[in-house]
Amino acid sequence: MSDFEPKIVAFFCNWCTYGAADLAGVSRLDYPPNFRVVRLPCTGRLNPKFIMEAFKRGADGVWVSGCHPGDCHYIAGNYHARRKFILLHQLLESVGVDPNRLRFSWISSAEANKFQAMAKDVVENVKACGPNTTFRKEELNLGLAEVA
Amino acid sequence: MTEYIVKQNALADFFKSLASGRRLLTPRGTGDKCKLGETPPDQVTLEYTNTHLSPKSLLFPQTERLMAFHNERDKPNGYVYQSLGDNGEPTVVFGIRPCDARGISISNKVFQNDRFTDPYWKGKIDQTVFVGLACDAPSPQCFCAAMGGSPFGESGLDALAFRQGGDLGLKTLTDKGAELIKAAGAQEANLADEIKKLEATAIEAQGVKADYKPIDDLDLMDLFKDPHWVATAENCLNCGVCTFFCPTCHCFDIQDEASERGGVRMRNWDTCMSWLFTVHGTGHNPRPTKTERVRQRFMHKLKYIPLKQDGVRGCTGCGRCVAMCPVNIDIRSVALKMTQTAPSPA
Amino acid sequence: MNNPYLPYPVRIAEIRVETEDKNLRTFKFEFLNPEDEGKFAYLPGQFAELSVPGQGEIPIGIASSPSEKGFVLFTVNRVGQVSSYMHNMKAGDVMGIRGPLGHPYPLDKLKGRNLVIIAGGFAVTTLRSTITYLLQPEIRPDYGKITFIYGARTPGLLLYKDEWMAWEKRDDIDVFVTIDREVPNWGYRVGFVPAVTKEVCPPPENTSALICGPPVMIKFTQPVLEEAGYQAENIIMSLENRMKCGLGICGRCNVGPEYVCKDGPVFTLAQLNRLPKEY
Amino acid sequence: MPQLSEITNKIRESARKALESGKAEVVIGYRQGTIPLTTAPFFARTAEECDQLVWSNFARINLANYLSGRTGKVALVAKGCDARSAVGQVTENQILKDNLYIIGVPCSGMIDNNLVTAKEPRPISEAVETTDESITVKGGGFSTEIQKADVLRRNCATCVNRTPKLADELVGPEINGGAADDFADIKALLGKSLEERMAYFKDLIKDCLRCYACRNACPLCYCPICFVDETRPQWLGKSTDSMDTMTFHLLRGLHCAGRCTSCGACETACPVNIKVREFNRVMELTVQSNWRYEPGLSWDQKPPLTMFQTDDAADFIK
Repeated sequence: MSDFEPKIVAFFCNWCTYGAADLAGVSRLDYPPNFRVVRLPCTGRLNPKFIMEAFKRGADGVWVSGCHPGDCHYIAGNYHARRKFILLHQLLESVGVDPNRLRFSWISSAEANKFQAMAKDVVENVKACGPNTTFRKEELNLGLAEVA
Repeated sequence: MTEYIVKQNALADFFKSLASGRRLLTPRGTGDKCKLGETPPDQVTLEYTNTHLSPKSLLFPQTERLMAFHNERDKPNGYVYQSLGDNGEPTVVFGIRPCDARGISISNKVFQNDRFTDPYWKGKIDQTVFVGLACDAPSPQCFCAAMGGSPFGESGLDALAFRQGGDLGLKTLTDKGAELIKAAGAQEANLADEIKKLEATAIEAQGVKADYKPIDDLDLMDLFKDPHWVATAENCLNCGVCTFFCPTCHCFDIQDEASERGGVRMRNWDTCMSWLFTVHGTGHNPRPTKTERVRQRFMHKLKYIPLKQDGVRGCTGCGRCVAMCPVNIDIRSVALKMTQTAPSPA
Repeated sequence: MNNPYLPYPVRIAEIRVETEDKNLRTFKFEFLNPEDEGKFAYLPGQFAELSVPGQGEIPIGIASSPSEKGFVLFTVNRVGQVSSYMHNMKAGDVMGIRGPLGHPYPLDKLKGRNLVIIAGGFAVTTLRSTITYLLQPEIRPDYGKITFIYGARTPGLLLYKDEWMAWEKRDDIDVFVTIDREVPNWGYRVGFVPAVTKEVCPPPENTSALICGPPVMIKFTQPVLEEAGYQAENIIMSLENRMKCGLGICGRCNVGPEYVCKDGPVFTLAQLNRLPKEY
Repeated sequence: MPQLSEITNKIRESARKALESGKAEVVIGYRQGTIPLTTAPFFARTAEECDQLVWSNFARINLANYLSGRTGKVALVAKGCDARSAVGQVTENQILKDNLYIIGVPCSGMIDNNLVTAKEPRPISEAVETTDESITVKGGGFSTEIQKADVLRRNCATCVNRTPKLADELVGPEINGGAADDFADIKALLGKSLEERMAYFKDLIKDCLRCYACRNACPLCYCPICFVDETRPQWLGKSTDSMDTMTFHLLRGLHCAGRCTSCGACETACPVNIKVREFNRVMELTVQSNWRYEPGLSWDQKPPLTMFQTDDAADFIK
């Protein structure tokens, strides 16, 4: 499993976790490079279909991170997001998606160390799950042999 | 046009011969699980009403890959679509009902129309021999006779089989069918009168007396403009179940799917019940509400197709849409309403 | 067997921005396999499916004339997924075209007649093809007087400027170009197409009208022609509807029993009057 | 044991009154179907048309589906679940409360046709129903009586809101009781391994045709453009790819969370008999255990996803 480098799609809130990632970089805190970051204005903007789409297209893990409850730039965006996450988390786990593939976290823009630790943890967890083979679209069958 | 008979004790050998060198597909399973499937010759059954879905997917699968390209732009044919071929293989379909065979013959005129031939359809239909099984016990929602067909209908078939006590009667209808049946060791017999008698009984059992002839004589625009369509469509959910189950619904969408390695162009069943079906890039939609979409479906079946196919109706009376519609929109009632359209003064 | 779904591979030879809003670009395609050009034999009024691998297809009228050899032209408006993608492509890129599809304008049957050609906005494409075709020295004598009326909202939205300016200088075609509202330094007409048509259209005797334009233009031009005495048989229009296959199979572009792709897109008003207005 | 004809007469009477008094311009109810074991939604606008309204053991479709976006006054013939959906339509601002008049029908449950044909596989040409306790199906040479309790839809068997309590009027005596859905099967499923769960749900939807009948029959699915129909970007492929199909069902489940009244219209509409409601039930269980919320039981309750508590428990968020 050690060779496996997972692809992880990360959805970060612009006002906190994205800043934390920046700060971690500026502070020279090492963290694994397995993330493709999508910057959101707020975790409230996260439509569950973004997460499905990431998995569907072959992401091995998804990480969603935003502001601590009470700290939302838009006052209540992450409170609403939290309710969505509760449902989504339960739904995906119920249909057999390993909960270790999907991480939600609250990281403020000052918490570079938490970001670093979390990033490492997310990658470790996803690595332990192995490649996403069940909850993704099958590789397109191009039938290349047929067209020669 | 020769009749044959296969005695009950010779049936196993007959089906074995049908299956030799080709796929033998027959209806398998019961109720909503009944569908055409590859069947070992000793497991062919004649005990079924009809397949749950129409057999159109045999020639026109719900998803069909048409062509593919590989994303190698530096190579000569690297970024260019290449056909994936028709995927046809030699096949005998035994036990398709006459209504569904008629559906295939109607769609065949669309897929092989006056200007273009669809190679994917043609590749499959050319390699398929259709042996139908006549209906001696029509189900309550059957109305093929009222739509111009018959439980012993021959359209779209290469041969028609029918139950003759425990034996199997056969009537060959094309050279392809004759070759197959003869090779399978069926014995010639004179059954023409017998068929006539059985057919009359079966039509009688269907008991549908409705006459849809007036639709043929009414003007297209009169039918189209009649005010009943608003009420006819009012309870429609626009779900499209009717179109997915219909043996003559042949509309499809062409979609590209791509990854880094390349892409595939495929076609998927589509439905005229969806607003997306006709919407223009500008947002203009020629059929914006369910009234227009419902009207399109019934006009297509009962007027447009007959106009294009020498009066043959686009509905074969298989009854699937009647049975499956969640809100009981019954094409027989709609057709009846259409017959009552008032012609405009000339 | 010939596969009508399979596009001919083409290379974009040139892209020209046509309008000031940059939403219309003309693509000049050259066939990757020279023998395909012969198979793609078309006449003015036909269209083709432009195919971008992995993106999809769009039906677009052919803007070049069969008399122009070695390339084909399509003017594409940026609207949806495929057209937007095409607007980001560059000369040298490879894509596909599939066709020709549909029926052309019935120019064969119109020999010996006068023609009034009315275009609005970017629907002028197939009429550009028509005029270029008709103005060939060996073809032009087959037809009578040719009148061309072309309107757009603003001067910047008129396509093929060099060409209609050149046509204007000729004496075998009358060109009337108009914009909706007066602007400074505009040396041509001002007013909507129906008004200009009313003023300049030739008498209906031995004359046919070819119209292509947005629905609102057609809606108001049609009565002008009828008032002028044009018979519905002599008013020829080109329709568009959402299409996929272009072969009369996939079923979505129908207007009553007729498929716009296979049986059209060119219809006479007389035909359309007997069909539902589902376009 | 109420006679169906009695309820039918009362519905017709109430419908006529609603039209006469101006409480409604149209009454949405059920009429007899054209084939056995069905009814059809029917829109009555005149006193004569009201005579076509019926009550039946086959009134499965949820008529609240026809409310969203409707202007003008409308009366709705509603079972317990339908009335809850109608209330939902009001709380979600799909129709004005003042424009809605609910003719409530206490309901003893509706019949699942598949269970009937399982009991009587011979082709049925006629179904006779006089009471809400049993039916008699007839065909070529047979006549079989079937107890309704044996062929109830699964959502009806676990219904605890049989009487539409928020209706403007009731056309029959209240029906109460019944055992609530205990989600035992869902809970058992959640006790299984991830692989087993994934296999279960993939198998569940393997016949899905993506006709979207479940969506179109659902009174919750009134989005002008459903996510499956979005084209730029196009979120779902249109092929029969199992993952695209799964995404549809999962997202629909999410969208219905905290709103679904278990009316069963989706399963009734499904032409290939998929237990579509499994996804909704997972969500229902989650919503109930987190927020104790049941939709459509009061006019002023707010759907759980339109609000929040500052202390919503979500331990999985690190």
